[in-house]
Amino acid sequence: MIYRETGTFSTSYIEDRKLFPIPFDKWAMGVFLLFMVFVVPLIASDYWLAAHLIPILAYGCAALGLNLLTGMTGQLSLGTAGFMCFGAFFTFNIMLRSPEWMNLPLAMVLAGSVTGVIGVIFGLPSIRIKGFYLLVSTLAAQYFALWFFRSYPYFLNYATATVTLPDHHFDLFGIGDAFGVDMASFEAKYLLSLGIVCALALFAKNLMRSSTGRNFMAVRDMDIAASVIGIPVIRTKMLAFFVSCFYCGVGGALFCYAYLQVLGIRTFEMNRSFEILFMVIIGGLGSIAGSFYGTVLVYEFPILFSWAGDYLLGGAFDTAVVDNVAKILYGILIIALLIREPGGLAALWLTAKQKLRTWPFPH
Amino acid sequence: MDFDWVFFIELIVGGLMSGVMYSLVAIGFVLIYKSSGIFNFAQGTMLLFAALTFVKLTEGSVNFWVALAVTMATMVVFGILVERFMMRPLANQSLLSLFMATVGLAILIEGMSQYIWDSAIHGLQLADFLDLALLDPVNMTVFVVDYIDWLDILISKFDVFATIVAGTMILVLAVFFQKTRTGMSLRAVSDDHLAAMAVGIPLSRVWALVWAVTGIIALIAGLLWAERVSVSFTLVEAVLKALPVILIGGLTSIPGAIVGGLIIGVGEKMGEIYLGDLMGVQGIETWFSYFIALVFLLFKPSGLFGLKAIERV
Amino acid sequence: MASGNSILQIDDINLAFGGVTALNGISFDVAEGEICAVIGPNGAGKSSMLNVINGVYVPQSGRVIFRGQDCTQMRPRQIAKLGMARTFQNIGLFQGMTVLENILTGRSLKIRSTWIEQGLNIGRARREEVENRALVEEVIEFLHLQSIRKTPVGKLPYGLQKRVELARALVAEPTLLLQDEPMTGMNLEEKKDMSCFALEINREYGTTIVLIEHDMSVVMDISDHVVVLDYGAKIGDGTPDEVKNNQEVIDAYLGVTH
Amino acid sequence: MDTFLALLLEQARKNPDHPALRTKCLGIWDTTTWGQACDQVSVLAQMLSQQGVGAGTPFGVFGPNRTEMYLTYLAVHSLGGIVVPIDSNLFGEDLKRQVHSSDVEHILSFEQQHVDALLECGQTCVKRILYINRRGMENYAQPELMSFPESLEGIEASTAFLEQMEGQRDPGETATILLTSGTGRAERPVELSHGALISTARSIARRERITKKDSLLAYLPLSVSSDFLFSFSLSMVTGCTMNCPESDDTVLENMQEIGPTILFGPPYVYKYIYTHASNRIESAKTFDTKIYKAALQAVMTVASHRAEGGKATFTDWLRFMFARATTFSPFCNIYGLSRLRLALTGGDAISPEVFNFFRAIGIDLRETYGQVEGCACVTLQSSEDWNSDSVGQPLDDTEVRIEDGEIWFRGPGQMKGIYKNPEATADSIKDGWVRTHDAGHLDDQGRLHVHGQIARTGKLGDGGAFAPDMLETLLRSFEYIKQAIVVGEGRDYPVTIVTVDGTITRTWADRRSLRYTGYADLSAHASVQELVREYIQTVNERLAEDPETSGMQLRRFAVLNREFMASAGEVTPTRKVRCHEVEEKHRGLINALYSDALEYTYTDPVDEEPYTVPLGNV
Repeated sequence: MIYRETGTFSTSYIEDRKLFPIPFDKWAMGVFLLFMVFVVPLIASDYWLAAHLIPILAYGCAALGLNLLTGMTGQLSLGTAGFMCFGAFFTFNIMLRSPEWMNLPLAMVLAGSVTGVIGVIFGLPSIRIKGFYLLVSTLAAQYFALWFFRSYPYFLNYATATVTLPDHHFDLFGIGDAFGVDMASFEAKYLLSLGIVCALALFAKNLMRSSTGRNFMAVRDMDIAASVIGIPVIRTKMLAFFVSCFYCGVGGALFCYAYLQVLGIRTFEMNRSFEILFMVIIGGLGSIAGSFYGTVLVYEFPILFSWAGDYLLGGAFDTAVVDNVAKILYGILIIALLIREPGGLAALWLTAKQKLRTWPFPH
Repeated sequence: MDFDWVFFIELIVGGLMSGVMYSLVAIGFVLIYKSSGIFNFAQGTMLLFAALTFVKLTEGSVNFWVALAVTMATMVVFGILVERFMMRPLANQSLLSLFMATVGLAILIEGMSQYIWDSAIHGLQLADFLDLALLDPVNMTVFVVDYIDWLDILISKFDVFATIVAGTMILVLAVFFQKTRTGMSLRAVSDDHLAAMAVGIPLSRVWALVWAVTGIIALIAGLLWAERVSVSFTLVEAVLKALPVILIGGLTSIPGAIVGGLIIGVGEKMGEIYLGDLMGVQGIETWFSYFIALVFLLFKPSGLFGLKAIERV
Repeated sequence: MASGNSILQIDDINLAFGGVTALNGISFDVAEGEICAVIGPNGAGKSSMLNVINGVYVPQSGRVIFRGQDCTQMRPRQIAKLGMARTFQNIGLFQGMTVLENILTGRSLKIRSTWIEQGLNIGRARREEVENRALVEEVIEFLHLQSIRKTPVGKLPYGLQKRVELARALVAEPTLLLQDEPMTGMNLEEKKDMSCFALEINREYGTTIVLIEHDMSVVMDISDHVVVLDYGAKIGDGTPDEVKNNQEVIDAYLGVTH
Repeated sequence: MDTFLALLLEQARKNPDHPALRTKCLGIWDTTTWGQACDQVSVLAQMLSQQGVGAGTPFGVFGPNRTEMYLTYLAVHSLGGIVVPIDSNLFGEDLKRQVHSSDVEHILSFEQQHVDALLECGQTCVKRILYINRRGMENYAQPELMSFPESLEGIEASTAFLEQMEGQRDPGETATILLTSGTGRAERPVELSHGALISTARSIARRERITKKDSLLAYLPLSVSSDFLFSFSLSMVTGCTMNCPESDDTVLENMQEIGPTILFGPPYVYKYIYTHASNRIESAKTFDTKIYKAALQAVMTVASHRAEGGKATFTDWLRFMFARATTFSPFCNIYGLSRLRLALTGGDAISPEVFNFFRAIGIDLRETYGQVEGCACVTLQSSEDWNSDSVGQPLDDTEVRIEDGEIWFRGPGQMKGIYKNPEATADSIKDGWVRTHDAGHLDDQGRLHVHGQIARTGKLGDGGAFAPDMLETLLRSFEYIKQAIVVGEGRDYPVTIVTVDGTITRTWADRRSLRYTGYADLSAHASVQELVREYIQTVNERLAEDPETSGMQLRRFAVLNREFMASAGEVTPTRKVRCHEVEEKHRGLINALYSDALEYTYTDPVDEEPYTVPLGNV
């Protein structure tokens, strides 16, 4: 009864290309966004913003990036954290070394673009190398990034290990002073991240429903056929790398600026790449919304689990045990999910929705 | 300055040795990839698991051989379980999701091994066992670093030992593949699952077998690695190290794995010392091996020994 | 309606995989606006021939001349740019997409807007999407695909998938259309439809069609010109009737099939 | 002034920006407002008058339901011409007959297929063929051919032209010539005037308060009188929107998109939805099926209460509301019935099961009785009437009377006569009353009950009563039986030929994992025979209850190797079985049924294939 589709028809191709063909979806999305923008900052405590919402947004951005590359274009990557690293460091350096008028979003875009270019460089081998062989290239990116910033302390402003990010970096065109708002407050950071992530998600969505997106998927599904019908396979791959790494870069920047508030190399170790890979797998390869579902689950799962552990067993176990059990369940979850539904959470959600739409009928 | 030849040769030998270590890990990969086209990411954690199990057993003052036997048994059981609960249900799914599954498996094992045993770092005095187990009769400790006069270089006997082990293992496997019936069917499976099933090869059994064998290899590799880098999470990284090795070798060939191992081993050392000096930075070896691999792959996209597929449309 | 001047010249093509010879000195011409059928028993090298023509394989020797240009060494994409489209023997559709999306990919050569415009969904990008959609819809109507527009291609029966693939080739507005066994695995009715489509396309858009068919009977009545291959060699070339009465063909080809 | 032209101008004046027509074309609903419609019609009209279409010219319209087609109706009307809609699937002799029967000179066809069909007819009275779709028409040189779009080039829209034309129009003019469905008797071309159609449409609109806000789906073949009335005339009178589906195989889909508020469908449409739904449910998980069954139970109980005029208990009522909210409102959504406020059926008897089902799930389904002779609608059921056996009261100013069992009617909606056939006209219009050739009776509330065609209601050999139509309706109400004819006139006992519903029987068979190659094979399958036999037995039991009907029990049956087909002339465009055709075609089979043979082998004229039809005893 929720999905009332009767009487929804389009009288032009523009209309037929709407983001949300079913009115209900449109309303749901609208309400959700309004809630996120206006209600959440008011009701959410700093803890919630700082420890849940902001990191989820940051991760989500990177996950989306990886999904564009692996899910949409079928190019496997283990270098996500590496690219995030580039993004974060460049943003910091741009903010640090550029004049007053420079501001964070712009810096992120610039840094993201640079990261994108680096991504393209590491993506070049994909011209000749296919499938798992490509892992080597992305891994190279991962380790190269870490090594690079470790060996050139210049980029860390000659700090040891980490630098704390100064608050004045957050000020946008002096809005802060003008209205006496604390732009470094969690609310501000949250809204900033939300804005950026929403914009990027929308961009990705548009991209995927236009010819570029179709080219991505074509290359993923059958690259010979793609080249035969005149899709520039190489360019498409490179573009995928660029866009993906742009997103990862921005994600990295958000991760440091909005979430950790410190910049350091150890943030972007190999296992971060895996974390994000899981987010994408669990969320659903090839689904934009899925990237975020996955992020929420993967990020919240250990927290919930340890919380449940403490709550139920009154801290009977030490954290190490809980972590390990979490890991075990986690591994099982992934395998189970792949067996039950290779499409991930996104696919599960779609089947559920389909069920709603066709109820009382099976199909 | 004049070129230090001895040092150079030592470097090469050392490189070769670590190459052997890599190939030890790599073989496990190749085995599974050959038989089921799966890129088994869990290899590293399997190493860890095996080594850890063994260590804890021996720490529990179990006799060396018993411990070894028990661990082997464990790995076999493990292999069977994996086949039953992971491979079979995933039988006809995309290679990507199979790969993902192994990644999941990796976490599972990691968590498990650290849950069952603890996550502390263990040193493994394999040496002691080896001494009293097999080398006392000859009365010498493995770890005496020997001086080979005709080459006048220093060389670690343990590396030699490792090399021997690796060599024998490769031989065994080669024989296994070429001669035994199971081995043959295994190769058949790798070539074409459906066809193999059609001629009545029990796919599931073959896979179970492969995973079991891989488990055993993991054990051996694990022990040898553990000797150099203590038994801890770093073992998992060994896999990532082995990655370029396999890829150079070309995923499907065991000799490939060996050659790849040697190339990377040597290349890394060379890069570290000479290129490092050139650039005036340390630690390039963290990524240098991948670059070597890349260079090779750019010229031979499916590895040195990998089979080139003709694209039929 | 075959006019004299030839649009495609195959000149002494030799192709081998490793030691195995797939094509052995094949040469034939395809006249502008004709329907040319390349027939032959399985393993006669028909598909290889097609792959050579549109650049998937590069022959060891010989030349392929399309609209006066030597495209032997060109990549498939460049050849597609010259106005050649094709369908595949075992369907080359993008399984992850819907019918509509699949057909739209056929337009990608004509896209002018940049990815940024598309991402922002502004101006040119928006316009192009609409234009292409309109054009695609024409073809959808032509091939009667209205009822399956939004179904994922994976869910479709074989016959329909073939039709979708044809649609995808058509929206590229090719001057030469290659069809690789368009009718295999179809029932008689579907085969009839398929050959009707071939004829209509040829008449409507004046598209030259080179189609490969394993089963001789189907193509004989729709093609103006038949080339017969066997074991990588050309054993017959001419009008359907000539070929039908060519003794060698009867022995080699019919001998094999019956 | 009651002419369609007048109505058009009025609509264009009153609500120029309200959508008049929508056609799904190239994937989107291409919409025409009343204003645009008016302009386009003026253009068309000028073009047609140049072509020599004038007052009284019969103008053929041959193609699918599309905006252009309906606009052409209006253009022809504005010139005083006569619209002759032709079923888009006609070809060969049938087409020729129709063209000749109302000597069409100009014809608007849609695409190549139609043009070919016309040309194949060889020498006809057609002087000019317009075609809309240019595709494939390049190499046609015939002089009579002309491209519709090209012919319109350079003509200015002028409402003035239409207004001037309006002056010359008169409600008495013939608006259209429609063929009678030809069940029972041979088809005859019936002349209907503007006045008749409009007043009929008006009185329906008045009764059901139909406004311009409504929207309806025009999916029945143009040649069907109910399309002319319930789609075209109704929207002209009320200004509501008429929607034309994209193609025959997307009707359901398009219906969901549009969500019409008013729908006319012959019984087969409702039966289709009914069986289709139950079929889909069958394939669901047992749990879901249970829920559905329960919900159905809930609504049905209340429905039956209503039918008997009783009151439902409160709990029943609660369960009823719940079931509707949770199960049947989604159900309606899936079949695009959510916005439906008036569902009409007619042209044939609808089986009680189907009728009750739709009433129960909250669709206001009404039966109508009508004939081409009476603009397709003479009586209309009221929504209080929960019983499917009556077809309701006559429309305003329309009277119905029964003369020795036959139904006669008189009113503003009656026909002008049979085209160019005074005798036939005289025969069917006696001192102002039109005969229907149908038997029936009026009940105390003045509701009409139809028994079937006079020609078919007769006596069995033993002189017992025999009402084949009633029997057929009973048989058809079994979801597996798609069509049925019963013969027995003057024989000792009635027998029947039935056809089973392909899709649903297949699923049934697959669930029982029966092995069969195709429809023919399946229909001859022992267990299908058993299925049908069992049902016929239940029918017989029902008949046995009433001494009136106990004599009509069926003794033997045959399940035909294929469904009755329009292309074989066995069913009308609205899928009503043409009994006499079928009886002629299957004479041999019927005789076999009256012998004691257990099977009958013959060569089916449709595909020249030999088939063996098993003959069952009940």
